[in-house]
Amino acid sequence: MKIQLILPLLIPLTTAILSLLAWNWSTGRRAISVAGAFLLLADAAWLLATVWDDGIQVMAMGNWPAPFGIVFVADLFSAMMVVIAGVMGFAVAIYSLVTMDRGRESFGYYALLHFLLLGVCGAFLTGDLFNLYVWFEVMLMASFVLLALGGERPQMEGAIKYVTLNLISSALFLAAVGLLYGVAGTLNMADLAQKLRAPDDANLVTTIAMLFLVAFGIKAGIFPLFFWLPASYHTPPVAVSAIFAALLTKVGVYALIRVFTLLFVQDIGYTHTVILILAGLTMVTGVLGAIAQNEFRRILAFHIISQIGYMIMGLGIFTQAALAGSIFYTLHHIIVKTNLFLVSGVAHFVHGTYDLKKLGGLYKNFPGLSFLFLIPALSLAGVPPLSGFFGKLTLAQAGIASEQYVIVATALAVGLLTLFSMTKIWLEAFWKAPPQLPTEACDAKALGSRAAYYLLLSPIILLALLTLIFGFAAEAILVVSLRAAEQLMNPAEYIRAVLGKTS
Amino acid sequence: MGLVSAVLSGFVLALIAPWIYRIARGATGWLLAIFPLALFAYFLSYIGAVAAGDVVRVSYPWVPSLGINLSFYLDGLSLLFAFLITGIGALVLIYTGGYLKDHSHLGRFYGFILFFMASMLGVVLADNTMGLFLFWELTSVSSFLLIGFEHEKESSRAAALQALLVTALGGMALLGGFLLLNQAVGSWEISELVRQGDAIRTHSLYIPIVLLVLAGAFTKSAQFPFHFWLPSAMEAPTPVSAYLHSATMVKAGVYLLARMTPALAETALWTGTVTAVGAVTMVFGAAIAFRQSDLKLILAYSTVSALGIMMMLLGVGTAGAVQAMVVFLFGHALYKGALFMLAGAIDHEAGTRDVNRLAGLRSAMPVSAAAGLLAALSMAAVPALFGFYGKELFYESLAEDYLMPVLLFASVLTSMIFVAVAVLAGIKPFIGETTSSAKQPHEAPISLWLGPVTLAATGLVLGLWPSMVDKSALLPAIHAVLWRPVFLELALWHGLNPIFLLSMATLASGSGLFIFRSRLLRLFSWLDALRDCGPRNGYSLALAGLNAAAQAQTRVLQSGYLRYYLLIVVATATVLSGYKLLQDIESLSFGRLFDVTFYEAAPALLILLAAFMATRVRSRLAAIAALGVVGFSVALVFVLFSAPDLAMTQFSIETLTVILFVLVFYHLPRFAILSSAWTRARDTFVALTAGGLITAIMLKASGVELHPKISTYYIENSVPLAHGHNIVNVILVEFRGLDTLGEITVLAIAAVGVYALLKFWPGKTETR
Amino acid sequence: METLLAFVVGGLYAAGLYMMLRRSVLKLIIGLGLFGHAANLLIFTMGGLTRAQPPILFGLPADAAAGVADPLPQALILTAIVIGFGVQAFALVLIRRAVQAVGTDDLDQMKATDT
Amino acid sequence: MTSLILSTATRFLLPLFLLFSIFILFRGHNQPGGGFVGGLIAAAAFALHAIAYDVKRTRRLLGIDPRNLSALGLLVAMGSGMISLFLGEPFMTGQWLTLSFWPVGQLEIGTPLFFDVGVYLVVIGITLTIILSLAEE
Repeated sequence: MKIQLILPLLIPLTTAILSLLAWNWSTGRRAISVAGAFLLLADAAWLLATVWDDGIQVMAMGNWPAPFGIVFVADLFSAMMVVIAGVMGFAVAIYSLVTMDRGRESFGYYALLHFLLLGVCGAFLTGDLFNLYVWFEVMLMASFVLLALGGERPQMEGAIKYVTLNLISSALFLAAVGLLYGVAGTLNMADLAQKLRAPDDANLVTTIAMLFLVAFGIKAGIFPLFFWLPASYHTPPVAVSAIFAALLTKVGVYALIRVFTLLFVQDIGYTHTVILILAGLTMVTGVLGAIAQNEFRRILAFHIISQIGYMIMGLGIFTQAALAGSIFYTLHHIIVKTNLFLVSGVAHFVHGTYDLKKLGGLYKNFPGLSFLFLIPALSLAGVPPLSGFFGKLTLAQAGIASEQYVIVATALAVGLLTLFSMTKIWLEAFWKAPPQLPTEACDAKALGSRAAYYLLLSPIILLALLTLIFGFAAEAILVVSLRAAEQLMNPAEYIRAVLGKTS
Repeated sequence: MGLVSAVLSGFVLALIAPWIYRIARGATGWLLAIFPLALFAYFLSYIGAVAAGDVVRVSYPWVPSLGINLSFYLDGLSLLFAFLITGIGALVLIYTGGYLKDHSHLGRFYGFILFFMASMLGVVLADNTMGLFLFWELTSVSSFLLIGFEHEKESSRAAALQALLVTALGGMALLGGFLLLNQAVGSWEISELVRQGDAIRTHSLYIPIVLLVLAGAFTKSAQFPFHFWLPSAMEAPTPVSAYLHSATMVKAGVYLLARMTPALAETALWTGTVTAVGAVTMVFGAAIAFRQSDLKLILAYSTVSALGIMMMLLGVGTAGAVQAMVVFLFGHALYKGALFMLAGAIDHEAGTRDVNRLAGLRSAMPVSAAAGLLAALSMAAVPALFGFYGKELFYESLAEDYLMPVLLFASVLTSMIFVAVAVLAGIKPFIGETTSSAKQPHEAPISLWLGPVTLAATGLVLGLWPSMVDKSALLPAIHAVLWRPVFLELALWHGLNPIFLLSMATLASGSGLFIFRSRLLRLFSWLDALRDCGPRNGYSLALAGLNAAAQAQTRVLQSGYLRYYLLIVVATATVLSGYKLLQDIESLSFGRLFDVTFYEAAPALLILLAAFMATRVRSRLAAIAALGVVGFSVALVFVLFSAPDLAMTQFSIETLTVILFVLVFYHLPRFAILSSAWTRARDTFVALTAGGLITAIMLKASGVELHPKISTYYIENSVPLAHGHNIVNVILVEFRGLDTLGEITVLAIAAVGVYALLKFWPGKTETR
Repeated sequence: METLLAFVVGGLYAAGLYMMLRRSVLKLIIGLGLFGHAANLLIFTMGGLTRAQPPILFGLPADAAAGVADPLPQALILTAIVIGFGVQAFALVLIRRAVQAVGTDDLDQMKATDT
Repeated sequence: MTSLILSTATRFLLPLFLLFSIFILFRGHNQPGGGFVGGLIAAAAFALHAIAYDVKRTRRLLGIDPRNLSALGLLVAMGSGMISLFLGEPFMTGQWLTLSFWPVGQLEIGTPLFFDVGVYLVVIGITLTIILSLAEE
């Protein structure tokens, strides 16, 4: 029994409960939050190392054997995702110390942050389809509250769309689980994989698979299901935007990859082609949406959509290399996009706005921050040797090897457009002279002390470093991604780990 | 290892350059110049070996999973470029110290320019296409940062963006080309690709490969119609123009095509495209250069033209043409670098770059005047200066093939203009009567004239003794492109052959062009009307079109209307899964429709009725009540079909929900009918289709049971293993206890949310 | 009965969807409620219907145990109901706040956050 | 909103409701019932109290902030599952203790019961949080 497999659940849950109980003790809450986030990260790294060394890890909850009880399964893909969730949780927990206002802190912000991490980690680790639904709901509920916390009007309007569309997704998910249970009589994913491998009625299974595609597609923010994202991501405080950008859509991507490698491979001529087409459309519509924006955070929000296209692209191509590209890309994107949101938050802190028209002068006044922005921005655009380049390269190479030239061309062209909108931010917010000199209140002094400024920068530096590592040491990440993709492409290992005997 | 550190150490130095500047201040340029000079000496140590035909190749695995190595390759071509990069680089660093003296961002500038230098070295030394691409993109990025160096100027930012977008467009194409090359031959290594030339040329991907690689080269080397970014890039400080935008970076495209010649050239596609594009660029650039009056723009367009010449020669691709290309390239780097630096020095001293206003600076700036004279004569290809040889070989190579009279004619025309432009940019500012200017000009400080003087003097010395370089530095470069032994001996005097006569005629008529320049310009002033339909406008239009398309798309998709979002989402789900279901719709099972008693059917029908009512009623209380009826009827169904726990929970939850609904919505107005009849009809249709789909799937699925359900396990083990008789409860707290843990977590979060929403909002100042 | 319930579920989805496509935010949440019921009934139906044999073994002879209703869908629905309740409670209060903040329950007035 | 009949009735009903809720909670393992329904009943009792008197008095009667109650419930539920971890068994493995009350019979006490108690507490906590804060609006 490997305790590190269950700790990604227990640590955030305990942290969240303790933060709730400490509603009257501000310092305590902050300390608990940072400590909890750090422990989660440490445990996630431990888990990844274990999976790398000893293969897929399984824990049967309550000691009830699969498929009857709920199992937690950590293969390399899920372990990597948990690690990245830990990194993000840690970065945002620190960032929140400086940026979060007192009101939100005392109304449960830290508890919600860790509830969110709980849902995310649960979703990554569970090996049971209905249990996945439950963790989705935990994550969603936490995100609903985080989004609405503060009760400002834009938050309310954004939250209504966010909540509604995500509830539609949940309803579809639930219905699809019900249908699948009716057909296959089980909920354990490994068991389902076995039973759906050669179904008598592939069309029915594919029909249900499409419901899953839409349900997870809404969460992942793919075309044409992404509307909730641009409507809401720019409304809450930036730390919330950042953790949303880091993890929410990625859970959808994770679920898509999981079910469309493990469960629904009966009719890849239909399912994965649909996915590939949607991937291309997602890239294009997302990046065009970003080009149309004139606000720092809105540009970033639309770019999430565009980038989701890349993550799905590998799934659509459906080869080991392509999936490895998807995994690599997902990890890279989480780091980079979160970092960009964090930078936008600093810009907001300094100038009190996200509007590119009103921003300016950051390059002159904050050179360090400017270069810290350039790293993730150029990485997002795929400039070598940063992480994004290797992600795109892996995907493009896999696409060409499968002779999917159209999607590869699209991916490369969208990279160019991404560069365009990143330079737009750079030109406006960083290079341009500020429309008016920052008032005393909005000046760097607004950050409180120098120490606070550096504390604010520290997660940005951490993530920028990770971006560099993902670039320069791309091999290490790729090797793990390739191995993870191999596990996904050959589910036998997964099934054996969960169900014991082989099929 | 030497090559690797030669490239990478530049990046390290770039990182610490701002700090060096903080300490060394005014001496920084001199200090930093030691670095490229050391590299220059380092490369010099290879010259013998390379001339003897050796190549140096080092390779370290970098991303072996993708087959990407950090591999570098030094042959004659790389070496020639390395000399230019490090040699001119040293001069530019010194020049920068004078030109941008006391600029507040000078430290960053040094960093950027060193960053560029290292990237450019990487481009010419890389043996791996991905390595080449990596450095290629880094030169674009550093060029972006340098063009936009005066970043508070709108025009600088626009120029930087333009240069970046155009070169990145090419970069994207180039990446595509390299990917296809790898697909075709299975290697990223250039040294391998050039060996596989025949396989590539016959591969089915050859045409896209060539077009993509050419697109990369043409954008980088400012070929028509992508040339426009280069003149715009003159927004950059002059050291940048001299270094990146004339001597080195813009030659990267030429370098690339030269490098890829053994792999890709010698097909009609290649020859035709490269020659044609080069020739058009050559004439076009020269013609526009002639019309300019800004010193830097004159030089920029003449650079475009010169790049066109090099491209055209590569396209022609004969031994003579390649010889001419290499010699011309070398000569061009010398004189154009000098002229650019001089332009900066003149601007610095006289306060203007307008050639019409500049005159008579020779007495104030004698050293610069001498350098200007030498550089201009070299550009005009006057014998005894190095520029002369490039031109001679250029004419010769075109003349040796009598099928190219058009090209030769165009070349002579271009060369004439070169003469005129050379005089205009390098000589005219120094001669004639001093004009009154805002500033009293002085000789520039040594840092500003050292560069041009060195380059111009080199042009003179090598012009007199070309044997110093022809076999040692130029011939190996030619060999690297041609892959076959050729002979090169540059001599000042070839005898009175037709080519020499043509050169002299060019000089004479070019001087004429200079003398009659203003009259000619007036004569052709009607051409100004064409200015607004060039590729630059294509760029603006494309950008505007992109923005407009983006706006339009976003307005349509991200409309803000939640109901449209819902419609799209539901329609997507319906279409995607309905498509598959329709493929065997006949197998729906209606079998158990009549297997129903009245008291079972009653709650079912009640549900339908209440749901229908909910959509019809106009009072909110009635709607809530209808929802409640649905809930209670569902509970009844649970009762009827053996689910007492469910029924109990459903009853209590439903009660609670209705109470909450009433509490929350007590004060809301009646529903108004807000949508038109058409909208309602459409929504009804969509809703019924989606509902029908779910029904159809259920009907189909209820006829299918592929596997026995796993529930028997729970029924059998509930009592003995889990100590409970209520199996549902046992599942909830034991078999699937984790679900329940998640479930109560959701509840707890919901409570936090409700509490926060009720107690904490902008209207409410009280916290906690 | 399964067939009948299939139509009931489809009808519930249709009604819920129609409600959500209206402009009133209150109708939206009623629609969501109908969706929740529909999903629960769907799972219930798909699990197979059993009459008058609840999965409670208390005092049941051993041989009768095999015929009891499938307890697993019931457990799933129970979880779903409770989660749905939590979500709905939150959504209700959210909508109340939104209506207060915007001053109307018309969803078309709540599109300032999109472009 | 204070009606004498209601408040008097509540005074008797409240303990009855609570007892009944606990009965439902513990019977859940064998009969319809369980932590969830039990918690709802208990919450209903306090809600009734709030209607009969006022929210402030109910909060005082509770003695503990309902938000803390739900957090505690979560802690209990999670903790009951963690016991097995310390014994080297997977999370939430049921640990059973058979207590013999001779001659009355045996009582089986297991961690799942504590889990259900956690559910019970959470449900009381959240229901009261929602209802009481809505009532305070």
